[in-house]
Amino acid sequence: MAKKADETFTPTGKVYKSTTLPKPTRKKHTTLGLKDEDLMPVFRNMYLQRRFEERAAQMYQKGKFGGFLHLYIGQEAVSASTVHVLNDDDDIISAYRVHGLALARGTSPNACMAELYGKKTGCSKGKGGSMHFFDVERHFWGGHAIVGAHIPLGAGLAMANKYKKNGRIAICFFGDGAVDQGSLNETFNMAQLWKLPVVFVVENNGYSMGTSVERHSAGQLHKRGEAYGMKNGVANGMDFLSMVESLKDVVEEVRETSEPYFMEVKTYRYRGHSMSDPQNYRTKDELEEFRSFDPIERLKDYILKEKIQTQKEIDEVIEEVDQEVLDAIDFAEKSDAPDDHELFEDIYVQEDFPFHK
Amino acid sequence: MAKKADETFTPTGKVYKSTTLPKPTRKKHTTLGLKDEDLMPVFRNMYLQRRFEERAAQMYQKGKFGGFLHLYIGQEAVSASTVHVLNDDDDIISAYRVHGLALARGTSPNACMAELYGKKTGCSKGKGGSMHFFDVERHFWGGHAIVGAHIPLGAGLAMANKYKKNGRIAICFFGDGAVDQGSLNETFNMAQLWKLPVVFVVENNGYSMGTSVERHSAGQLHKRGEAYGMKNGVANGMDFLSMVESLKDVVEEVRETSEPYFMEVKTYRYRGHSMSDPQNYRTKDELEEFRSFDPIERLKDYILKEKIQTQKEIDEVIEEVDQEVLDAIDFAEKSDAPDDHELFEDIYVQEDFPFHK
Amino acid sequence: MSEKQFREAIREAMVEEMRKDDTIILMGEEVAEYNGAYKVSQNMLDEFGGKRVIDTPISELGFSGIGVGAAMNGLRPIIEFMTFNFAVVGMDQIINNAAKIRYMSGGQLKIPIVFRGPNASAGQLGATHSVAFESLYAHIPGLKVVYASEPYDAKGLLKTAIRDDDPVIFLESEQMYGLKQEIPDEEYTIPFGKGKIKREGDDVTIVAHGKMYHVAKKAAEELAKDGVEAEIIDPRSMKPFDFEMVIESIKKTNRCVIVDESHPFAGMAAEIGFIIQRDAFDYLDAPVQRVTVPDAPAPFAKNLFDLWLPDAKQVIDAVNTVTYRN
Amino acid sequence: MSEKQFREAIREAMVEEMRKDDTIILMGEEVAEYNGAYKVSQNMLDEFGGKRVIDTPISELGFSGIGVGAAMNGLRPIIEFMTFNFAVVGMDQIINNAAKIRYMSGGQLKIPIVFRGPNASAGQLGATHSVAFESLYAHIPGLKVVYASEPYDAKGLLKTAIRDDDPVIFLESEQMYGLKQEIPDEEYTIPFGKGKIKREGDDVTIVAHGKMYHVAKKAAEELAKDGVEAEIIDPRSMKPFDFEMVIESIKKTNRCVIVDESHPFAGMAAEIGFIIQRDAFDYLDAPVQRVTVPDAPAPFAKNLFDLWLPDAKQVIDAVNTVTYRN
Ligand SMILES: Cc1ncc(C[n+]2csc(CCOP(=O)(O)OP(=O)(O)O)c2C)c(N)n1
Ligand SMILES: Cc1ncc(C[n+]2csc(CCOP(=O)(O)OP(=O)(O)O)c2C)c(N)n1
Ligand SMILES: [Mg+2]
Ligand SMILES: [Mg+2]
Repeated sequence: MAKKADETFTPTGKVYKSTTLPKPTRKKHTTLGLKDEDLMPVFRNMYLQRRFEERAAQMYQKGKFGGFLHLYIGQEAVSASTVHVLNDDDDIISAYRVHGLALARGTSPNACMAELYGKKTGCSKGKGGSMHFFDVERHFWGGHAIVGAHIPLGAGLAMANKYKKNGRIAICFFGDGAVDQGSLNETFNMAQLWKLPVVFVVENNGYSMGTSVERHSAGQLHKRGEAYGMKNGVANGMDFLSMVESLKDVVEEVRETSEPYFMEVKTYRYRGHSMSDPQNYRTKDELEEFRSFDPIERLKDYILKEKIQTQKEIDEVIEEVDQEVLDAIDFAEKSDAPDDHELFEDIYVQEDFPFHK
Repeated sequence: MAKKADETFTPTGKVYKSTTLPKPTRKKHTTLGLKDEDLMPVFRNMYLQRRFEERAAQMYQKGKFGGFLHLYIGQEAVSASTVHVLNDDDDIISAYRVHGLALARGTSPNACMAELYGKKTGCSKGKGGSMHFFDVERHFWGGHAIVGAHIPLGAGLAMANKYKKNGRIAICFFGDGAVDQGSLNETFNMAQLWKLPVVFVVENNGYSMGTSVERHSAGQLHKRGEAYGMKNGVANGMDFLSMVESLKDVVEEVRETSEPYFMEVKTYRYRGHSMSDPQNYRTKDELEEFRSFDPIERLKDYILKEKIQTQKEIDEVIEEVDQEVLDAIDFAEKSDAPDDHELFEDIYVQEDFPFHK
Repeated sequence: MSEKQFREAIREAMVEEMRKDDTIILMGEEVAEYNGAYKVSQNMLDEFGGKRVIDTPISELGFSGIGVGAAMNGLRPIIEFMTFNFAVVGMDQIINNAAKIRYMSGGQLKIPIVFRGPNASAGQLGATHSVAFESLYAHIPGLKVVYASEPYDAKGLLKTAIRDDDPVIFLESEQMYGLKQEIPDEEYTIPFGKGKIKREGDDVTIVAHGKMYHVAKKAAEELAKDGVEAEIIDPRSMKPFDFEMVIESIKKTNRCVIVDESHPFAGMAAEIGFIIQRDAFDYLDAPVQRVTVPDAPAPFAKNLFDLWLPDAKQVIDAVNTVTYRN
Repeated sequence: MSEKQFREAIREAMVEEMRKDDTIILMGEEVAEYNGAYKVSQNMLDEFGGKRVIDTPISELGFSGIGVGAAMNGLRPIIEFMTFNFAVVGMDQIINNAAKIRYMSGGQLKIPIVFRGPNASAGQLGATHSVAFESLYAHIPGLKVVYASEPYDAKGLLKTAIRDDDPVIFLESEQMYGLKQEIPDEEYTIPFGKGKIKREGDDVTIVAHGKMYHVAKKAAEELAKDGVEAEIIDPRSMKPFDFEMVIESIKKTNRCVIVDESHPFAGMAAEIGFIIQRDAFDYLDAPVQRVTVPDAPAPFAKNLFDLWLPDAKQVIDAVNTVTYRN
């Protein structure tokens, strides 16, 4: 598209390659510390994330709710493995592509769907919307839409944990586009200097909106922590077991040493950046290639191959989830919108704050 | 001072060591491309920087002018070598500890002293003061006092040069404290991605105010560019010839390849951060150690040893400079303050801008 | 004359100026290969190439500052923020560098730069994506601030902004990009500091800029049915601001309502109201009233958001207050 | 009662609260080993150790955000900015995160954090080091904003700020740190939103906060010699703001002058003036006047700086204007 290469500042023509993915693990789930009965719940949750978003997209297109809608579809192995390797009271924080993580952490599809619909039953009482899912009770701290701005928050969660010596660690997710925000570096420096128990994870899905990672970031992402002496690694985000393999030790180490870690997870989003993205920046072939090792299909195949569950049992789970998501839509549609007075609630803790007019 | 180490976030007890300086070069000036007659002007200028600031400090203490005063004393080899290796139309930009660079670039001591005094004859018409020396005609772009905020400006100067294909490069100085500002990383990424002809130089003088570099920055400073693939190196800022050796090739390479470079210059400031600094964070011994290889004394000794000039000739130059600085004080004191109407000038280019009241 | 969308008007202003002056460049997220997040810069990469239409990483602080440095050294950058909400991370480069360096240098350099992009809310995008920033930037000396409400104004003002040797904040609106208007085929520019009376009336002066102009217009149409003729002034540039025009109008109407999408506390409306009471005190038959978003962050839920955003009804209410019809 | 410097009052507020509540920490540049750039935190590292009094790198965006995250997760951080001019690079964490996250989460979390440090000018430090930020922060919903003018107020208000469960911007002044006042030895706090009549008078109301209170005071003393008795109200907190007290006073004096170190355009003074004309229109015998720094960046040169900074003479002039003595 652009003119001669020497006539440009930003490099042109770079696209994302599946070959950048580390090879998936060959280890069995048992070697990775998973029992047979652990796998179906994981599959179920990954499928729930997928189905929830497919339906949400449909409802969005029907005009049932407004705002932005950024789908996580394709990246479900990341959220599922994260929740698997963490303790339930470890603290999770992420950017705006956040439905999958919330569902993985256990926020109910009802509360999630209702949030999309802006209902008072939503997981943020309808005040946050798609980009701002929160479930603090489950140590899920949002849902943040200024790119990179929650990276210091992640370190802050960890700082409080270290201060209180409560044994919890924090994990902070962000996209490849966020890596170019200076907040990352300021935070990395302090996290390393102060030895904060936090895992930073860049979900490198190849694109920041329409800009491939090589066009927006010089060098390899996981190296961004090296200057600070931060340990780092690369993981295959398209495979649940590989993710578990990569994350498990890291999480243990961070908990033990109280030192930060930076993990680059290579993954892919199958859908556009948001619902209005024409996706001219990538080829159908590229998309198909990544689809050929869909993380959910892969886990299903593994479960079948290992004879942990039968196709029929899987189908039953799928049906169950399908219904659960339909129920969530029903729940959301039937829920009440917030009352007018809620406009001025939850801004301040102080209940009688005299709002200015 | 602080309580138990495991009870702190920021590391304690770190101080700056002269042993971190790279060994000074053993090369002769001729090997480095300097002629005999080049050295005295360099010595003269370094001594001018020193004397100018010593006198400025005296005048400041006498209450002759206000504002902050940050002295560069000890770091003169950096400014002198920089100006030596650059073309006169290469673009220089720096932080607020900036008297030395301006004097090295050729801004007259009169204009510099008058700026400290806030006179209309000052190099920024008295509107900038000590931290904001500008001499744009000499491609000296200031003088910037928000830590780290001029780093993108340096890249912008380089971008314009590349755009105009004018063969000029930019060099951007900042302190070790500035390395922790996210602006550095955002700029490094773009400078590398866009191949901007800019040399970034951190003048690591061991301290950001009262905080030693190990207490504010994790890892080694020069590595902060590595993640982006930026070439980098370390130079001995306490020795003029070593600095020339380090910078010369870099400058040539940047000009040729139009790719950025990050140089960490290890140096030392003999005075406090500003005039009000009690300096409890360092020992007298440390200061004395660094003083024992004062860059100006060192160059003088070299000139004598190499028999390029006699002690008498040097003494004459010193006397001349001493007088020049006294004259500058006289000039500044006798100069007029800006006229009242100048308060509203130089804000906008537009001459009839209707200021709001 | 041809009918043009708001986004086309802006694009034309940029394209026409770039054809004439090759020191002008456009930088921002997704402006080049993606053709603009909101298609404002469509086809500009094709015409001008990657040297002049430049995709940036998500580094607002960095690329704003690079733009300022390039402007100091002879280029005339147009910096597109995907929205001005994202400019907050880069704000230091705007309010400390772009606005102040010329002054600190004693006028040795100039900084001809335009920061442009969508401002204020654009539907249910939540609290961090919905702030109107004109008050904040107009507060800072050294900047000029423009917020157009219609394609005609937008094109003429943006050309002025691009040719201006000073830093200009040029505010747009996602929700107005599709708005159409007949605009001249010939070249024209619109000076800063000159408002426009967009509707004449004797009963009340309504001052409204940007997206709020359309709310005011709707209110005025309703009010007219009721026999109240509002004069609508669109100041078009916030700084400088055409107080003269507003005060002249108040001398006629003796009443004023200001509509502003900023938060109320120390916002644009406060300033306009303050000046009116100070400089037209004797002409006022009623206190100046304002209609703004409340002193609350933008909520997501549709019903709350609709409550939050000023609408024609609130403007009518305010007019009724100043005309003592309440 | 004992005489205390402003900086001691602030320190005592922090120390006393930290002794009682070990979730309170202090973070900022040079606050620990250096004992504070302006000695506000002197000896605090010694008493509380490096776990609670924490030196940060020059990373305002980063440590502000870490503070917000820690506040979300149970700590009560006090973030010291060396000055609020340097907070501009960290502003996104304040106006987007600290101010809005609670709302976006539907109230699931709270952010008990205090951002404090010197505000506005402190002599000849140049354009980037001299801005008064209260107008900007008060504009943003979700924050509370305080700017004390005297040690007594400072201590009581800072204790309130530290105990508050919401984010508070607490503004100080380098030039006031040495200011002394008798303050109680016993514990006390001062609520937000309650101004204080610091001088009573019938002829004119002067509203002045922070460093400008002292300028107003000087002007009032001069005016008294001339038979003009000014009532001075120090609002103490900007948000919430005690408009009631101001309006009550105006009902008596019928005239008002606002002194504010912000720039004029959409600054604090504009807001206060706007509200007065709106809510006390019928009591005003003259338009409200304001005295602020001009709409120009701060110059370095002493003579220009003195011209730039509001002084008692300007306040007297403004009082003469509203009392029609000019
Ligand atoms: C500071 C800031 N700048 C720009 C945006 C607009 N924006 C939202 S998402 C996005 C792309 C982010 O990409 P990435 O971090 O890779 O995350 P992904 O969408 O791939 O999950 C952009 C530019 C923003 N929200 N915040
Ligand atoms: C953003 C910002 N934060 C804080 C300050 C206050 N400050 C001025 S200089 C300085 C120390 C900088 O140290 P360094 O970068 O090492 O430069 P040096 O003084 O050693 O030359 C600090 C904290 C500032 N000017 N800007
Ligand atoms: Mg991405
Ligand atoms: Mg230093």
